Amino acid sequence: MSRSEARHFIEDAAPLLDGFHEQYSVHLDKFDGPMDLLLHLIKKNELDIYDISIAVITRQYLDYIKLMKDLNLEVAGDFLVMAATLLHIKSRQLLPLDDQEEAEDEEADPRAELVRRLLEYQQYKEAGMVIGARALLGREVFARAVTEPFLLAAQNEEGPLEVNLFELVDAFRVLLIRIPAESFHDVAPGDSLSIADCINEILSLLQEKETVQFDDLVRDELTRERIIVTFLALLELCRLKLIRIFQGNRHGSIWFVPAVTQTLSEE
Amino acid sequence: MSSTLSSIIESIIFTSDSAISTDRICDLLDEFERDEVRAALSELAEFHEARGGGFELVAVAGGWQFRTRATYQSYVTRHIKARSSKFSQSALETLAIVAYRQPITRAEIEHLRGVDCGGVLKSLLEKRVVRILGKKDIPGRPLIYGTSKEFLEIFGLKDLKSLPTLKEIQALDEVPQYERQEELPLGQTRAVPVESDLPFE
Amino acid sequence: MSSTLSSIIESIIFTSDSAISTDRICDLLDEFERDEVRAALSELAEFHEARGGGFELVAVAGGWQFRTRATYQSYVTRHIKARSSKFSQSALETLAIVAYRQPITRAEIEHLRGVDCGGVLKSLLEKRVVRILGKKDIPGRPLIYGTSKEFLEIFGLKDLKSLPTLKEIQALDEVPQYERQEELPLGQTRAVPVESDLPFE
Repeated sequence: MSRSEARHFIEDAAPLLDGFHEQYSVHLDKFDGPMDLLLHLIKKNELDIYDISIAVITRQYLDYIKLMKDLNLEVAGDFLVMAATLLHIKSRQLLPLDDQEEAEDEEADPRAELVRRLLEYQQYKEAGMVIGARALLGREVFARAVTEPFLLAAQNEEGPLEVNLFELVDAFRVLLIRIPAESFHDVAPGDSLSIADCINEILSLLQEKETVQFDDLVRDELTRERIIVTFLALLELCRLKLIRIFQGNRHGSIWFVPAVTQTLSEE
Repeated sequence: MSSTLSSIIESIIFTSDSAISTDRICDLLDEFERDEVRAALSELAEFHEARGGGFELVAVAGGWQFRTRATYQSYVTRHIKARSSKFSQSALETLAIVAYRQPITRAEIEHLRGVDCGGVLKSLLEKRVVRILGKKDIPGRPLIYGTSKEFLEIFGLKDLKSLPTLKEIQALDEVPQYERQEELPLGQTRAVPVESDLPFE
Repeated sequence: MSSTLSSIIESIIFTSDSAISTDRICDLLDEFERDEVRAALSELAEFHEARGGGFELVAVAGGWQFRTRATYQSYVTRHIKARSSKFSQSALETLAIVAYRQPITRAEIEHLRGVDCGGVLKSLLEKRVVRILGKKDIPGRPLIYGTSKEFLEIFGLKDLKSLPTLKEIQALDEVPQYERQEELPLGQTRAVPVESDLPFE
């Protein structure tokens, strides 16, 4: 059972549980591992992180794991490792150290290592929140998708930095996903489109414009047949070296430039 | 500063598909003095800052890039999709550890976080914000990880030094971060008072 | 013209990867009057014209687009031409095969990739990431390929041993194995009330 399923389960089955969970809504998925849970328990009990009451923390920690078990949640091994660590620290606290040992070892407090880890973890947890709150490129801020005809020409000369076939096929795949499912089984009407017609159409478009976008070619008639025929026509044109294909950025628009007229106009 | 030089620089940055470094611009424009180029660059950044248009010139990942201002996010995303730069809490935590502690092994990350991090690390590698730096010279030769140039670009950092120090972050944390959670159910089961509950303290 | 509106419009045109029509901009910004948007657009174009920077806002077929001024295109072209060429997918794939399976012949690479690799291999040789190690002692004496010192430098690797193995990458998906436990030790005492549930209290 996943954690979100578990939450539903808790909400649905609350009355059936022995009255002990029912008034509380459980958000088990809030804990990002045992360290996160421990930090929460420390905060909740208003404990001093440098002087944790291992007994309190251990008991509540184990209660929590027990609750997860009661709810049939899969308890991740990491949580059990921490449980063992806590129990180990607790058992060490029970054993009195002799004076000599205590004097020799400043780290005699069995909690020291755990506290160090907790403090360090807390730092990175907060650092994560701080960097996550920045304005991220592609989320809050955006760069320019550079597509200018003269740049495409410049790339031409430098050597092919053309879109590779995979990206072309991927754009094709994405287009196919966009097409409504029902048109899949449509029987083609009498006047079906031929690849030759499509090639002529593309070539005449390229005489008017210096660049053409793949989307422009299929925009008016977004059917599976149209896209497949257009795609095949493009592959054929590419093979004949009549057009060159570019992509501004990954998943950006795909552009076509006439391969011949481009060089003529450069001269 | 010649205004032509600043326009030339502007056109180069404008058509660059990722951040372009000052050194690189200087190399491209070798007919100009480096100092001239540098001066023109900072004046350009100031100009765009003062103008307050839809985009600005930012110093990021060791270079320069034009970017939209965060203020206009909601408008820009009406016509282009925000790329899935979604980072979960555990991804951010792991990324922070890699950023501050690099080079670092998976085992070290897991020791710090107390949980398995394979999946998170893989997705950070796929997002290209984390990269494999090589292998550590210890038995088993585990892979070591660090952050990438994309990390700086995506998080809008000039360089790794411009990450807030952990001390600064701690200072920010006057407000407790734990209020997200209403109440844990287990706390309620305590029948006896805490004081008498704990024989060993 | 509100300067905010013009900045919003600017951010939209800036991020569009093809020319964007006035109608489309009006549709996106339906909280503004069409006339306002139109006015802001022409003022924007005038502003960039008057400023004379490295780029301008032009009305091309189908709409508005920021473009580098023709005057500066020769500078930009320097940058584009000198730009470190990126690896294409097929180049990366071929390079990976050479790196992990070296020494390897072209026929073996082609058998793995299922396509002709002559062109890709040639460009990898030109980029000096792949080198010819010698000739294989089989009929036809085909050339055998391996990676170069430059390959290690590009990927920041100390030696070939530092190349992460496929297994190591796959290991990221695996959760470390803990012994499967039927019952938690703490659960065993579940017959007694929760309060006295824990062995050490």
